[in-house]
Amino acid sequence: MTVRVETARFDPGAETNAFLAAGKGAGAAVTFTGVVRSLPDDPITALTLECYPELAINQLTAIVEQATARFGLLAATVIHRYGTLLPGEPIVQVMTLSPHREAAFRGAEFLMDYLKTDAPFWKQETGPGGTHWVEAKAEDDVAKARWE
Amino acid sequence: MTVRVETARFDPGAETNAFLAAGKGAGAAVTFTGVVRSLPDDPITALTLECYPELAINQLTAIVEQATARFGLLAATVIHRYGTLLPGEPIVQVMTLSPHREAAFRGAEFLMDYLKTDAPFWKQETGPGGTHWVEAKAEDDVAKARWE
Amino acid sequence: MKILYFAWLRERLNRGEEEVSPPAEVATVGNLIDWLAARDEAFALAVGKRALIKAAVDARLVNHDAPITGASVVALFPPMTGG
Amino acid sequence: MKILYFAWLRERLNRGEEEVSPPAEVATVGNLIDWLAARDEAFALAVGKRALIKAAVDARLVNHDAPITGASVVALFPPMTGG
Repeated sequence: MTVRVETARFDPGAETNAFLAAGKGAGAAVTFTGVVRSLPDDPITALTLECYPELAINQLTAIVEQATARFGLLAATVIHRYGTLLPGEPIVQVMTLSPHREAAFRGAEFLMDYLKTDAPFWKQETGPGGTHWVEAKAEDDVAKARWE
Repeated sequence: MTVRVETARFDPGAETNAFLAAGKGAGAAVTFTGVVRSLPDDPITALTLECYPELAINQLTAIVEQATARFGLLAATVIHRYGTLLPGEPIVQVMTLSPHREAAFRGAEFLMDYLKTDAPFWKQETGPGGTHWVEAKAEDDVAKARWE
Repeated sequence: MKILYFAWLRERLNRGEEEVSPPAEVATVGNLIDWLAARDEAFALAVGKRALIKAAVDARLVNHDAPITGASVVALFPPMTGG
Repeated sequence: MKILYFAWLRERLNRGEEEVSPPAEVATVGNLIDWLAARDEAFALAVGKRALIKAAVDARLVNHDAPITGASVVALFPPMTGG
């Protein structure tokens, strides 16, 4: 079980390989990678994430423990960056390992849904129109509620 | 959209990085990696996959096209090996890319569920007790049926 | 017409492929399996329960009622276990 | 007691943290927000709708009815938007 909250850019593939190497004997691994998005009709030049690191570590650790117990995961890792990121850079990566694909998928989705609403990060987008705080989405609360 | 059916070992992390690099502007990527499993109470020394490559390419291409249309994926890749593999080696990797995590997760699960029952690969396990063909699992038909 | 066999069906038959020339009234995959089984008791035994056998005609997955007329390659195999 | 502010609450207040010494009857997170708002109109304006403000006491996420007695650090912030 690993939780990392950091500013440095990470290498998504290298993280997946390290995670797989540590999980010998398991059959199914799911990696979710969230990347800074810049769409043609909603372009951004930078994404800045503010963070309360101490609370983030506590919250992410609790979420990972919950997912591990609930889905019987053999391993789970969450990496979440903060600071100023450019389009295409990875923001977040969640990895789960299980003997069975169903548990690996469910575990990764659960982690992402909880992390969206319960981890203390705040996004600020910078684009041609200036800088604004990203508003919390009601759909993220809905996504989380389905696990309750 | 990429489909590869091959005997050579692939590098899961390098595949994910290449997939992410090609998908600039997208927000959510899911990678599923299936690895040769060897459990303490059911150890195996090798897994041999037989394949009908021509049909595999046709079937996987059709499944990827279906997933891309159904979940609005920006990109999807399936890599499936055959031949003799050792415990810990990757067998299969499915990658999906979407602006939204929900579609990326659903797409990857759909691909795995269809691939399990509809792609012409046959597994043979070698362990202390000899070699035997893996039987098709009813639960894989159930997993596929939920998308219908 | 070439027939391909895979996995335990290939092993039981002790061959991965063969050339056959079924008569014109053997029009579907199901007809072909019946014809092969009638021709050869070992084949009937190897196939076992018909419903378990899957088929492809010219590298397209099909049901037992699919036509085989004009096909170059018919493949017969057990349920698939990839992934 | 140290108070931390994050995101748009930090920006509106123009400070990331401050030291405060609320009286003993300020016993919960909700009491603290009321007390800060009563003390300073700018704070009341910045906070806006109370229900939107989340809180942590000593780096544990809590509800507004959570006690703050004996706490070293209380954090106040808008809904989280990570991931």
